[in-house]
Amino acid sequence: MRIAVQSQPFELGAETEAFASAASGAGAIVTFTGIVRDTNQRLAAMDIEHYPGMTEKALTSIATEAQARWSLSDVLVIHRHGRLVPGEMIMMVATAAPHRADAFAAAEYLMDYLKSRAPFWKKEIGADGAEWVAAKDSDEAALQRW
Amino acid sequence: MRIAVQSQPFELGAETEAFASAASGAGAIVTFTGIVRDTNQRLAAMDIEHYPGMTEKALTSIATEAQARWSLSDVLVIHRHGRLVPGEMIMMVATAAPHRADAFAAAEYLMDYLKSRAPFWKKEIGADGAEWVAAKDSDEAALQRW
Amino acid sequence: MITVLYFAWVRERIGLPRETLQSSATTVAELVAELVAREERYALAFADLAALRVALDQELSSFDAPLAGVREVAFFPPMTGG
Amino acid sequence: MITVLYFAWVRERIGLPRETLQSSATTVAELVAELVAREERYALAFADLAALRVALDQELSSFDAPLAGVREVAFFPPMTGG
Repeated sequence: MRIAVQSQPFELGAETEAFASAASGAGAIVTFTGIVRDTNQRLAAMDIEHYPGMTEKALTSIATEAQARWSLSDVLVIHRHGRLVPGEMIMMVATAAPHRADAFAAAEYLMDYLKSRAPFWKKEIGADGAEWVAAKDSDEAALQRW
Repeated sequence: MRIAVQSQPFELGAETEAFASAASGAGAIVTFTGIVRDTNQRLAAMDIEHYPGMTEKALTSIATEAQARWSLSDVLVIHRHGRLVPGEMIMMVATAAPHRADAFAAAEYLMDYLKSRAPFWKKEIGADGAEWVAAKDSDEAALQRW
Repeated sequence: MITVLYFAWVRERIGLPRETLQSSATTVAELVAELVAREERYALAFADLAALRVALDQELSSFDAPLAGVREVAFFPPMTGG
Repeated sequence: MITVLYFAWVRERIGLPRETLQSSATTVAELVAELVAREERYALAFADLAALRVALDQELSSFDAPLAGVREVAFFPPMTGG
């Protein structure tokens, strides 16, 4: 398992390749990558605040729970903080498992919990001011399927 | 959309990076990669036979259906045929979407249909002979959730 | 003339990947009956139709489908890609 | 002495990211009441507890949780990572 919380960019291709190569015995690899999206051409930047210390603990706890629930050979979580611009990658998770159902379920679980239980807060910096992104009811509701 | 049916290996990292970079406007990228797994240390190789012509048509049709069902900015499917050894990557799919639920659902849909509706057949070459992989009831059953 | 293709263990049992033949069959099932009547290896390959799939002109189809206008028929076991 | 951390708009409303204070509060709710009584900016930040989350020593907790033994309390809005 590797959990990385960092301000610098990560290389999606290199991370994915390294993760897959190291996951010996796995038959299935799933990755998820989140990208800063400019929904209305007015987003200048996205500031991501986090809670140093708790962030790593929360991500480790979520990944550990995923490993307890599904048969996984490995888990990777990378999440950036600081200022990002549209098109930049915010975060990625990767799961390796003997079978595809486990790899998919664990990746979706990681994302659902990471969204609502890891201490990150997004602020959108736009042309007409800055605004904290509101948590969505649908994200909280997504936890109930697990 | 890109559909590739090929005997040569593909570079997971480079394909993933290129797919994500090209998917402008997407907020979520999901990839799935299938790897030849040697479950009991007795698998020497995996032969993958396919139906040239129909394979490309079937994969295109599955990807087109996924694009009709979910809001996707792009879809990639790469599937190898010929002889592979344990640890080699068999195939990958990638989906790009504005939101993560669509990217995940479409990737799982692509995998479920690709497994049971694209004309590929696997033969395991082992120390004590060769055997065609039997289709699993669970793979056919997986289609019923869509 | 119709082209018939065989894949995976169907190909191995029949001993060839494709053949072109003249048939008066009007459905897939009739074509199968003609083939089965030809030689033991065909009978062996088509012994359990539930274990087989058929594609007509590269589209999955069924054994009771008509053959009118069809140029390519393929027989194979359930797919195991991915 | 207890360390109190504020994040996101809670931090902005209160105007500082952290402070260390002496408190006789035995629960999170009591600590919030002490803070709210101090200054308007605290009252503003804690106006709607349903819109807030609390972590005790870096574990998510609840407003009725006891503070005995806790060294670090953090207040913040619902998380929006991913």
